[in-house]
Amino acid sequence: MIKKTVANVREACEGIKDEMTFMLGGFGLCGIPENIIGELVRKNIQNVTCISNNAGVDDFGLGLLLKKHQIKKMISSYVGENAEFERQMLSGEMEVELIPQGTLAQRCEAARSGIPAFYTPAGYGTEVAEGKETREFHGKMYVMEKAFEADFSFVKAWKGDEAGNLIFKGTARNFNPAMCGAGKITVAEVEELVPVGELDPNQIHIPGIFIQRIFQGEKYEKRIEQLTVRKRN
Amino acid sequence: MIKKTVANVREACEGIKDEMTFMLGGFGLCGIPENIIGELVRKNIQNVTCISNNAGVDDFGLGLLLKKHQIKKMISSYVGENAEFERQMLSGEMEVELIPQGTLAQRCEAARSGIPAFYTPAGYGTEVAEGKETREFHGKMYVMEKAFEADFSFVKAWKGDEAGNLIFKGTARNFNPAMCGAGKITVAEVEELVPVGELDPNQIHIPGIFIQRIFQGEKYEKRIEQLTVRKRN
Amino acid sequence: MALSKEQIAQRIAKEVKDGYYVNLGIGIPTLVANFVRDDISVEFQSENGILGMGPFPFEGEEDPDLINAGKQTITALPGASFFDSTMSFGMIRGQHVDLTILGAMEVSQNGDIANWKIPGKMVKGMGGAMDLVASAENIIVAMMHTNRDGESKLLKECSLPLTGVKCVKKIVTNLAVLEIIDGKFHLLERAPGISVEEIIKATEGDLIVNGNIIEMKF
Amino acid sequence: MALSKEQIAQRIAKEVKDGYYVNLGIGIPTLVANFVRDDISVEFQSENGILGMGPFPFEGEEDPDLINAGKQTITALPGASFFDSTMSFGMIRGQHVDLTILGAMEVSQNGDIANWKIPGKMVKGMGGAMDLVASAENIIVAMMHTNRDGESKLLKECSLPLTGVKCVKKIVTNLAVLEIIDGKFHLLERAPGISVEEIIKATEGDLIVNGNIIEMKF
Repeated sequence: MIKKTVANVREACEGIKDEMTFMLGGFGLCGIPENIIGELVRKNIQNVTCISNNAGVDDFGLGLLLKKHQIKKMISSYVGENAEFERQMLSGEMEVELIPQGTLAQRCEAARSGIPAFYTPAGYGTEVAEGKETREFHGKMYVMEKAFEADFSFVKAWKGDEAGNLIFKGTARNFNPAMCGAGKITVAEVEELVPVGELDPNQIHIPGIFIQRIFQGEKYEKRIEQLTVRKRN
Repeated sequence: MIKKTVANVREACEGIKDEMTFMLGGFGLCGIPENIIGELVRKNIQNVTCISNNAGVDDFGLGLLLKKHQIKKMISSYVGENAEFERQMLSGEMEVELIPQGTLAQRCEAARSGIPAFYTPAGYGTEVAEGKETREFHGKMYVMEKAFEADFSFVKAWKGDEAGNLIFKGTARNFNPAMCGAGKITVAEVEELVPVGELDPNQIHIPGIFIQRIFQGEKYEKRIEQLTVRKRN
Repeated sequence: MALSKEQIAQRIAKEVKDGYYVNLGIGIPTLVANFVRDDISVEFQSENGILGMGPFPFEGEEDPDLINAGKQTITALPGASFFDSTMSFGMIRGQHVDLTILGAMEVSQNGDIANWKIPGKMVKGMGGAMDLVASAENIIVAMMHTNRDGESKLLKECSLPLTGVKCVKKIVTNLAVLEIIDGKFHLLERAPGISVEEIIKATEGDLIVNGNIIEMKF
Repeated sequence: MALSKEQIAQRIAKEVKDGYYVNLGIGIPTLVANFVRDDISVEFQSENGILGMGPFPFEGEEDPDLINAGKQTITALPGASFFDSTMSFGMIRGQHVDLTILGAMEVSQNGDIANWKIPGKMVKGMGGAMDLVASAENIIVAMMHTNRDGESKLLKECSLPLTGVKCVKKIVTNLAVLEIIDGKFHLLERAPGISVEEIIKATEGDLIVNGNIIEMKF
């Protein structure tokens, strides 16, 4: 068994530098690598490009990096719910590339899987397809999309073991699996790090081969963005 | 919940016809849809095209269809271990298209996922790439491969529920997940069909949306192709 | 009287058939779930990674790891499954989802839709909408017939950046139910008390009115 | 004396480094697992869908649902994981597997390899070999230096249908260890008791011999 454990978030983030490109898992605030984001803020890394479906909220998630103007460019599918983001984007302080959500996921998985490019119908005939090759298959038009290139993938899982094997929970899974192995180095933070042998090999969502460093996060706030409930009658 | 259960293998295979294209899961004899194959033999469907990594052995798996000359064309990556197969292929009685194993898997998953084509390095510079488009990305050459088209996907899982959700076991998983949803109709046979709610939604390998019909196989021989053991000392 | 948002949702719910997997967009589409007949089997997919989405949780039972694509806390019904974004959009692009219901800022008579960007003003992003409209065979748009200034949102051509081209099949607005056939809007039903003339006036695109247009009943 | 198959495997095992994920082909490569130092951490991947492959099961403990790519019954070590063929070849194409060891019928001096077909005679198929050789950065070929008729299998150009082009980096045969650099074979080591002249004679392709060639020790 090849051990992937590191002591803490500082060790996990060794080697990150200004101007790098990061992939970050999560959908809204669900399943985001909270502890790693905290470390990126603390280290005050500058001019980074972030590939992440969303950009957090003003005071949580990637919003924390935004507030400190650490982000040069965002590649996302949806950036609502963040006033500071909209301000920096509309003023031109930050570059933003908006792409379809399925394309975002597939470009991550393609990077992980050695597929340099693929065709998708998403965005054909829209500004998303401008400057991209398009092509007909079976009478329908498609856009050629390329695998992402990133220096680090930062993901968050529910449980993990020392071999780097990961299990996600509920809809906190989202973009995290596709990003595992998609960056040059993948760092996983988990809520619970268990000894090797405790996870059922049948139930592992992401095998440890895709993970270079793993650690148990110090704490998880897991903030809820839109609390919606039913009354008991 | 949308119910996918059918009573038995006969009902599960309704609508299959001569000249159709089938995808069949399994690697060697591991994880093959045994009961469905039995039904294909019984119904004596003729001139079918089979997309399957292997072709069984002389008296089990797809070998049973071969023996009855039901197969017009095989699309596979490896067809050793089957003397009758080699005979029909070399004599020209059966058409055979051999393709790289990873390409086989990805062409299934592409069909499931609405990706009409993708690029892979596998087979570049070999006869597999003849007549196919090739292209350079980042200084390396790739071959464009297209999604398969099939009438039926036949897969075998370990457990399944009435909603069509599937869980596979060990290396019997192999090509089965990629084929789910890749044919126009996907039929799953399972060793154990459980009531809805019994499977942990976090551990489902293939969601029921990809499955049109599911049934519990009458019996499973699960033959071992190469028994290799250690002596206890 | 023009339909309320709930009534638009209620009308769209009639299009949901037994055995359908349905993806509901944010806003009015989300409300459709409340009106689907309970004698048919339907499963809701949310593109962030759940099939078999249930109602909102009871107070105190919310789980931060269980949300829908609108980031709302939800529940999972028996038979539900979780999956990653890649598989989720595989379902969508691969046309395994039977019906997509989403909102729009503009729709054109050839089925183009715009709902993700107002240049220089509002840029929230397309989320999963571009994948959904480019892939789904069966798309229903839920929208207001006109904007706040009374201008039609059913146009000859969209003025805003497109989300997808030639993809919308059916539209349910606060005034009418319309179908798009051969590059024209076709009026199918009108809201209670709304005249065909009012609908013609509120529609900038070419509108075909054939025979007697039935009035919706609630 | 020329190396036995076990010795070829033993020599290749020295190339396996701490922290490597390794894919072993059928035949001699499978034997490599038996010779890897036990003070380093190595995981074996089998492309049918397991990482963390262990030794053969004890008699009576074999599981038909647990085999390797050679269809042999195996075991899974603690920390193992199972996955489907798509993910497995994602690992391979995405270069997450550090070392690939496989057999060959022919290798050419520019690194081409042929190992899947003898036209009109033997057509078993390429299995996962084309994906492996097209993707891996680090490929070692285990093979006999000559065929049964004594003809060299290390050629200027392959005569059989190719499995991959310009991909082989290192070759361990029953006679020698060779590296391919700039379109030529380079002799690195010779089998015990085998002379450089014998290796030159058994090699049809261009062979560079630089300085003193060390003799392998076992």
